[in-house]
Order: sequence, then C-alpha cells, then structure tokens
Amino acid sequence: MEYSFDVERRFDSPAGAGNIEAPREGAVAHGEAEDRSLNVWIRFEVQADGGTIREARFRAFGCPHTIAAASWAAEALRGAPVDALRSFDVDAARRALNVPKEKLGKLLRIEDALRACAERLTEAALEPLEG
Amino acid sequence: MEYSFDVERRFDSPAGAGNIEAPREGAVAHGEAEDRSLNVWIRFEVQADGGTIREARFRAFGCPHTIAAASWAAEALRGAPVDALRSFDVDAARRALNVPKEKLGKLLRIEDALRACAERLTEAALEPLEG
Amino acid sequence: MSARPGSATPIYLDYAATSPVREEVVAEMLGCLGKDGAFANPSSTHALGRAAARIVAQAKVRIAARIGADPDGLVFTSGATEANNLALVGVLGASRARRHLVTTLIEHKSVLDCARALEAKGTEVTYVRCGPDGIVDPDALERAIRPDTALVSVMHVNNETGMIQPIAEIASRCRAREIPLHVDAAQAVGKIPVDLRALGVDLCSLTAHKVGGPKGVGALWIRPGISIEPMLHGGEQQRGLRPGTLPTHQIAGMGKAFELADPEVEGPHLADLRRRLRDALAEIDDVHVNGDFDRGAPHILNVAFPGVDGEALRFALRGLAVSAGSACMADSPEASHVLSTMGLSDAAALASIRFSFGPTTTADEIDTAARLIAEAVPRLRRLALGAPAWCRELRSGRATGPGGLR
Amino acid sequence: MSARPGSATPIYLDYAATSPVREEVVAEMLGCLGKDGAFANPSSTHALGRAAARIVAQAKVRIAARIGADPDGLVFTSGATEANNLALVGVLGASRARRHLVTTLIEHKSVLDCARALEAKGTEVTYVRCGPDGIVDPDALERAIRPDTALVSVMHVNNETGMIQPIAEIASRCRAREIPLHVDAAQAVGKIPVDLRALGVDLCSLTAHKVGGPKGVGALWIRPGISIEPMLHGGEQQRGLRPGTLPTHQIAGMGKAFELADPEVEGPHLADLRRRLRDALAEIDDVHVNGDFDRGAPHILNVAFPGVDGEALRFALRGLAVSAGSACMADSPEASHVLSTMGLSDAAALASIRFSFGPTTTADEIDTAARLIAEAVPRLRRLALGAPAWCRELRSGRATGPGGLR
Ligand SMILES: Cc1ncc(COP(=O)(O)O)c(C=O)c1O
Ligand SMILES: Cc1ncc(COP(=O)(O)O)c(C=O)c1O
Repeated sequence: MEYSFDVERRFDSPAGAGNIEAPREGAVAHGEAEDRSLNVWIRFEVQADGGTIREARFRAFGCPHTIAAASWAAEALRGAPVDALRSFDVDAARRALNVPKEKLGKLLRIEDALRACAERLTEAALEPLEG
Repeated sequence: MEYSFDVERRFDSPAGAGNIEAPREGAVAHGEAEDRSLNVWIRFEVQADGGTIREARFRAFGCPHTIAAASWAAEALRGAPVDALRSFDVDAARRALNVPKEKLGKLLRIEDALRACAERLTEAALEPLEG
Repeated sequence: MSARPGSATPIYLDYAATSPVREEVVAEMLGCLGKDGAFANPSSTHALGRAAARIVAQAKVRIAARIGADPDGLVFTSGATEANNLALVGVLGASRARRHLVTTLIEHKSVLDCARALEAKGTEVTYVRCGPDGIVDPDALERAIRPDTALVSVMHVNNETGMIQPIAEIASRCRAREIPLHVDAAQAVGKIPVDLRALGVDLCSLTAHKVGGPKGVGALWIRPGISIEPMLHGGEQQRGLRPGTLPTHQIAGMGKAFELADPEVEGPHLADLRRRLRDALAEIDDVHVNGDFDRGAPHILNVAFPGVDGEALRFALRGLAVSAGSACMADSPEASHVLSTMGLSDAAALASIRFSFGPTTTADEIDTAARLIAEAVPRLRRLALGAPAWCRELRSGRATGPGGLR
Repeated sequence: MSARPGSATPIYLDYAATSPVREEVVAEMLGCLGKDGAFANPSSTHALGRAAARIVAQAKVRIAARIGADPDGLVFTSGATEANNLALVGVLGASRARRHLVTTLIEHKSVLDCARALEAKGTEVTYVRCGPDGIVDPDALERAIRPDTALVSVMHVNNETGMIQPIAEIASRCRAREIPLHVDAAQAVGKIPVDLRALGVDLCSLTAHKVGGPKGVGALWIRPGISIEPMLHGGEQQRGLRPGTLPTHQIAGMGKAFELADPEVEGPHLADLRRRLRDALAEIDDVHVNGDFDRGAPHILNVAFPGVDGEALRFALRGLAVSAGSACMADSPEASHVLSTMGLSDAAALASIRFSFGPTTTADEIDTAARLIAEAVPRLRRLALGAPAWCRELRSGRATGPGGLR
C-alpha cells in the first residue's frame, strides 16, 4: 500500500479529530457510517451557525487513508455552507491526498456520515435563528 | 565414473598393447571379442612356447577400465601355462584395478577374446615340439 | 532514533518471513560462484563437476544432521513451497487406490492451495481444525483418517502464530495406521529440535531462508520406500525426482545455515526476546497473545490489538518491519485464515501483528518496538472512541470451514 | 602445464553446462544477502520488503531488455527446467479442447521428458525430426500442426550442437495458424540476439546460469493473453502463477547477468575461439563437426572423433572440462538423443565432445585443448587398430523415432 506525504502527515497528527464541546444543547449534530466488510467506521460532529458550518470533527476506525480523508473533510467543511454536508465529494479529498482508487469504497463512508449529520442538523440548525 | 590410480596409469601407458612380431608362421594366435551394445572390442595375440605363454598383447576399442584390464591381463598371462587363457578370471583383474562392478559386462569380453586365442592356439602350440 | 516512523531503516522483526543471510553462509556461497570456486555443474563428470558434487554431498550431511535424518533422503527444491507441492502432488500421484488427503486448516498456503488443486482433480481432502489455541488435536486428526487416506500433512510450527504442533503424537497415530506423514518444518528448523527419526516422519519440507540461508532453495526429505512421483520432468538429476541444474552455491549456503541454526544455541536468546516483548505489551490494555504462549516456538509472537484497524496499526508502526500474518498474503485485505480458524473476529485478526525474531535481534530493539506500540495503540483507539462493538471484539462466534479460506 | 592429465585445474570448456558467476553479478547478489542489504521478503509490505521489491522490478527490466520483451510478462522460476515444464504443463492444462503438442526430437530433456509425462496423461505429442545438420525444417514443423494443436515448443539454440533453429520462420507459421509458440532460449541468450517482439514468440524459457548468472533461477516469459495454469500452488506471489518467496539475490544476479551478456559485445570473441578450435582440429584425420558450422551459435562446437571410445576419449582429455552431450545425462552411457537423431552412429555419438566457451576463455586455452586432443585421438585409434567398422563409422543408416529416445 502506498501512502502520500499528505496522508502520512494527517495520519500522524489528524487535524479535526475528536469531539466538539457543545456550546449548548442541540447545537452539535453527529452522524455515523460504517461498513463492516470493509473494516471501517466513521463518526462526524458538526456545529452549524445559521447556514454555516462553524466546526467539524471526526472519529474513525479505519485505514490511514480513511483517517486522512476524514481529517481533510473536517478542515474543508469548516466555514462552508451546511449544504456542503450533502454535496461533499470525497473523491476530491481522495485526489487531493493522492489516495489509491481502490480505497474509494471506504472513503465513501465519509459522505454517508456527513449526510447523516445533515439529516440531524435540519432541526439543530434552527437554533441560532432563535438564539 | 571413478578411475583408480592403477586404471589411470595403465590407461596412460598401457603395457602389453600392440602386436607380436611373429618369430615364424603360426607361432602367434589371435582372438577377438566385441559387444556393440556395450561399445567394446578387444583383440588379443598370444605367442606360446610349448605349454607356456611367452608373450601376450592386446588392442582395444573400449573404456579406460577395459583398456587397463586388458593390459593387466596381458602382463599376467606372460609366463603362465596356456591353460590360463581358458581359465583367466577377469574379475580378479577387476578387483586388482578397483574397477566398478557395472563394468564387468565389458570386461568379460576380455575372457572371450582369450578363449578365442586358446581355440587357435591348439594347432600353433604344437610347433615348438617339432622345431 | 532510527526506529521512528518515516526514518530510513525500520527495526526488523519479520524473521519468520525471511532472514538476512549469515556471514558464514555468504562465505560458503562465495566459494561456489567465481571461476576459482566450485562453480561447475555438479552433474558434470569432469573434475570440476565432481568438486561441486562433493560440496553438494557435504551440504546434505549438514542438513540431514540438523533434522536427524539420512542425507540420501534429501531432494533439493526451490524452497518449502515447492517441497510442499511435491510432497502432496507426488505422493497422491503415486498412490493408485488411495485418493484421500488429511491436512489442517492452519497449514501454509502452499499446502492449502495445493490441496485445493488436488481436490479439483479428484482427491478428497479433509481439513482438520485447530483449537482456539492454534494447536491441532491429535485425536481430531486421527478421526479424519480413513481407509483410503494416502497422506497426512501437518506443519511442525505454524508460521503465523508460532504454535508447535504435536507431531510426535500425530506421527505415532499415522504409523499405527501405516499412513505416511508429511511435515512442513519450514518454521521449526533452528528454532526447536527436529529429529525425524525419533518423530517417525516420512516426508519433511525444509527451506533455507528462514534460518539465515539463501532464499530460493529448500528440500523435501523422503524416507526410503515412500512412493512418490516427480512434478518436474527432465534430466536425471536427483534420481529424476527433481531435475534442473543443482544450484551449488544455494545448496552450500543451506548446508551452512542448517549447521549454524542450532536451537540449543540460539533458542534461549529468542525465547528471552519473546518473553520480553510479551511482558512489555502486557502493560497495554486489551492486548492478547494469539495462541498459547507456553506452546509457541521461541521466534514468533503473534498479538491481537482489538479496537484498531490493522492497516492503520501497521502504518503507525512503520518504524518496525513486521507482518500481518504471513508475507505471502501481505497485500491482501483478508483476515488471516489461521487466526480466523482460531476464532478471532475479522477485525481482531486484521489488527494482529506477527513479531518474529532472529539471532541478531537485540533487547533494545524489542524495547523500542514495545514503546512504539504503547504509543500507537492507545492513540488509534482514542481516534476510534465510540466505535461499534464489532470494531473492538476479540473473538467471533462464527466457525470457519474450508469454504471460508479464500 | 596446468592442463596436463591429472593436474589440479582442468581447462573449463563447458560453459554450455554452466558458467562461473561474473564478478559484477556476485556484487549485485551480495547487496541482497546481509542485514544491511535488501534481504527482506519482496512480498512484505514494510519498507524493507518494498526495497527488495524494487530490486526485483529493476532485474525484470534488465532481463526483459535482453530479450526484447515486456518486463511484466516475466515469471521467475528455479531455472529453465521448471520454466519449460511450466510452459508445457501450464498451457496444455489451461487448454480445454486442444490436446495436441508439437515439439522436436532435439529439445532439452526438460521438454522431452515433460512431453512424455503429458502423453501419459492423454496429450498427443508430435515430435518433429531435425535434418542431419541438426536443424529443424520449418515446413516439417508446420506439417505437424493440427487443428487441435494447443502449443508448439521449439528451442532457440540446441544445447548439444549449438545449432540455431529458425525461430522467426517457425513463429510466423504458428502465428498464421494462431497457435502459441514456446521457445526455450536457455542457450540463446547472450550468444545471439533474441528479440521476442520481432520474432513473435509467445512463451520463452530463460535461465541465469548459462550467462554468468547464478544457478537455480530462471524465468518464463509469457505474452499477455496467453492462457496458462500454475504448476505450484500457494501464496499470491507472481500473480499466483508461481508461488514461493522470491529469491531477491538470485533475481538481482540474473538481472545483472542478462544486462552484461550482450551478444554484440561477447559474440565475436566466442566466434573467434570456436573457429580457432575448429581449424586446429581439422589437422587431425577423420574429425567431424556435428551440425552445420555456419549455422551454429558462437559458444558451442560439437565434434565427433570416430574410431575411439567416448569414455576413453574423455578420460584421455581429463585436462579439459568438457561434456559428452549435455551435463544432465553426463553419467549415462547412452548416446545423445540429439546426435542420434542427426543420424550419427552410436559409437560416433558417444565419441563426440561438446566444447563450449565463455567470455573468459582464452585462445591459449583453445590451443592447449587442441594439442591435447591431437595427442589423445591418434593414440587411442592406434590402440584400436584392427577394430571392426562399426567402431569407426560416423553415420548410421538407422532412423530414430521418438521411441528411441530413452
Ligand atoms: C510454514 C511454511 N511453509 C512453507 C513456506 C514457504 O517457504 P518458501 O518461501 O521457501 O517457499 C513458509 C514461508 O514462506 C512457511 O512459513
Ligand atoms: C536448452 C536448455 N534448456 C533447458 C536447460 C535447463 O536449464 P536449468 O539448468 O536452468 O534448469 C538447459 C541447461 O541445462 C538447456 O541447455
């Protein structure tokens, strides 16, 4: 298996890993995805501020490429419109990080987890308007 | 194939090789034997003096062991009673020269050639009595 | 610190995959290469050929001495893979009436895949399981024997777990039923005493490169009287059982390596290293030795680190040269068939690492390795906090039959 | 004079049996042996394994360049014997409908014996004869092809006579009928240009030890798209076609040897030596080159000395390391099947000697050899004065069919 320098760097210190300290109840939405046959599980947490993603964090059980791509995604999403959770293209991450094509199956679980976040965010995203 | 020192020596300078200069008509008898499948041909010449072999010489197309054994036989027969031509035991030569057992088939042609000499010698051997 | 991730030379803990060639072995090999050496064809009858043949004969004596066997029974091959294939295909091929093979689920791929190939051509094969400890039960094996069994094939030391199989017990049962026993001793030689005469083994596969000899040479030892057919045809070398120009330098190297690989001399050091690593890893939570520590060969320690992804773990430990399972399936994402047969979950099997040691491995290297592991495993587990149970469980309830092997 | 009978080191004129390993090749091999070298298993995914894999890849490029082929088509084996077996058994095994093999009566034993073994398992084999010049007629070969022919196998350079076979002509005929062509190029590489792309060959057997590389390693080159089954099973190395730990040092050595064995560089020297020996021997009565001198590879001269026994001749010439026929039948008293097929009498075939040369052979060595022969042959002929005609005749009227081969 080949690992690019970027994968190596993000694997060794994965920016965006961890949980978000929720500023208040409901402000953080999470989403998970897994594929047992591919030995991968991913969880994302996102905190939205109106229509904008203020913070995104992940946890992962997965290969170095998965971890690196999740880290890339967490950073890319920060400051993006919440729509980006649904439209996130993990293949862009794959290309940016020079991840071999055969890893796409695992990486797609990142899209699933982000979509799951978006599902939950619909409710939570209302909050800032109220607050 | 293994060659003992004695085989080597006799092969390099085969004592007893060649023909006998016949002192007079009929004094020398010859005998031949061959086995084409074993790639061997042997010819012996013997000169008898009464009941005694005065001289024995050979020629051979054959392996080093055959040549060495023929040389051994030629020397061993010199001075022996003519009966020795029939009773010559090539296996004694084989053992004396340390020739591998599997060569016995070829070596037995030496006995055949000597017996063929003996056949012819019966007439010639009369000569010395007359002379 | 040369062992840090990304640094040039990792710590080599993969001796079960292959070993560096010992200096004395290199010297022996060099004596057979150049124009002043014994480079000639050992089958040539001229003086130079006979000089090479004497070296081959000497190597046979050395090899046979290490395994307690008669040198004449040795047939050189390109390694244990070929020896295993020759044993199975050769004995089954020579057997007319008996068309049944008994082997185990924990054999090296070269036995298992060969058995599969024989199945495709009409041989019936019974694959005996091992226990959760990775050891085959001689009684279970005996029950698999049938009146039409032509051969039993069991490895001596498993290449993934290092578990020593009860060959003496299995051999006595085979002998009682007059069934030839083939033993793959690739991982046993030099690590534990091997005495084919005492064990009563009929065929034995050997390889040089696991004991400081060169890669690409091995042998099948065959007890006189065993019926066996060649796999390769051509030329009269090795009584026609295995033609091809004999690689003198390889054989000489194997001979020297076997001479030097004395388990009495080298075993204690290996066993110390193994215990040291086990003790150091015991400091980390939820770490498990695969197999029965007390019944393992001294050079292999296979450890499960549940809760982390196997590939991530190996990448985190890229300062160590180690294998997941065996090198011959190194690039495959499948869980080891051996660990699966022992009942490990797929995730835990994938998160298992085989550490293996050689005579030049040092305690320092073990300590550095343990430190790297003690950093990597908790870090990766933290990253996976909240992951579902399947990511963390050690054992699966599932049984694996031969169908699950590939 | 070191070349005298009985002296310690004979003059080596048996390069077609095997060759000393070149110094540069030894250096390359040494880089893959010790702990500081690329000793790891090339299939291991760790950094050390990948370093070894890169060496294997480099060797493939070098080997492929020498034969004008794509490196990806190379499958490493233990030598040309195994490569020949793999080609025949593998292609016939993969072929369902077609069960016919065409080969020739002058092939190496590893092809002929393998063809016999296939016959025993139901393959039909046609053995094409050669002419009295030792060369196979492409038309005769074409006539042997049938609609159910699965493979044609013809060697490039004969190992006994050195005769170059008309591979390009044979290949174009095979291509026209869409039958794969296997070529055993063991004796061709490094001696004459080999360009598989230009020739249109589909499978090609190679070996390292005939060109200054190590014994015990070779390869089968396979054109993409050719259906072939493995002979050995186990592990995924080499796409499953030939499992077993790759012997990095052997492969690296083969790569270097193939790089150095350039017929453009070394051929002229070999050709000079060959002509020199032929001219010197022409001074002796009744001496005959076996084959067509002008169509032979530059490293082999096979000469018949009718009127002497072959074994006696070789013993008289024990100051020379030479072979009667090929080394793989060196200990057998049978006449060479190749020379018999060419029509030589048994006695003349037995009294034939293969002289073969390498890059380090000198003109002085040739001259000494010629002198020894000029002494030995007349002496042995004198000793056999009066022998019957069969001892002296060069040719037999007899034709040899495949039944006469063993
Ligand atoms: C138990 C066992 N058998 C067989 C083999 C195959 O040996 P080789 O690489 O010599 O073909 C190995 C190692 O690869 C092994 O560990
Ligand atoms: C033409 C030919 N084919 C095949 C072989 C066998 O090669 P190897 O010794 O590598 O098995 C040889 C030499 O022995 C040969 O000359």
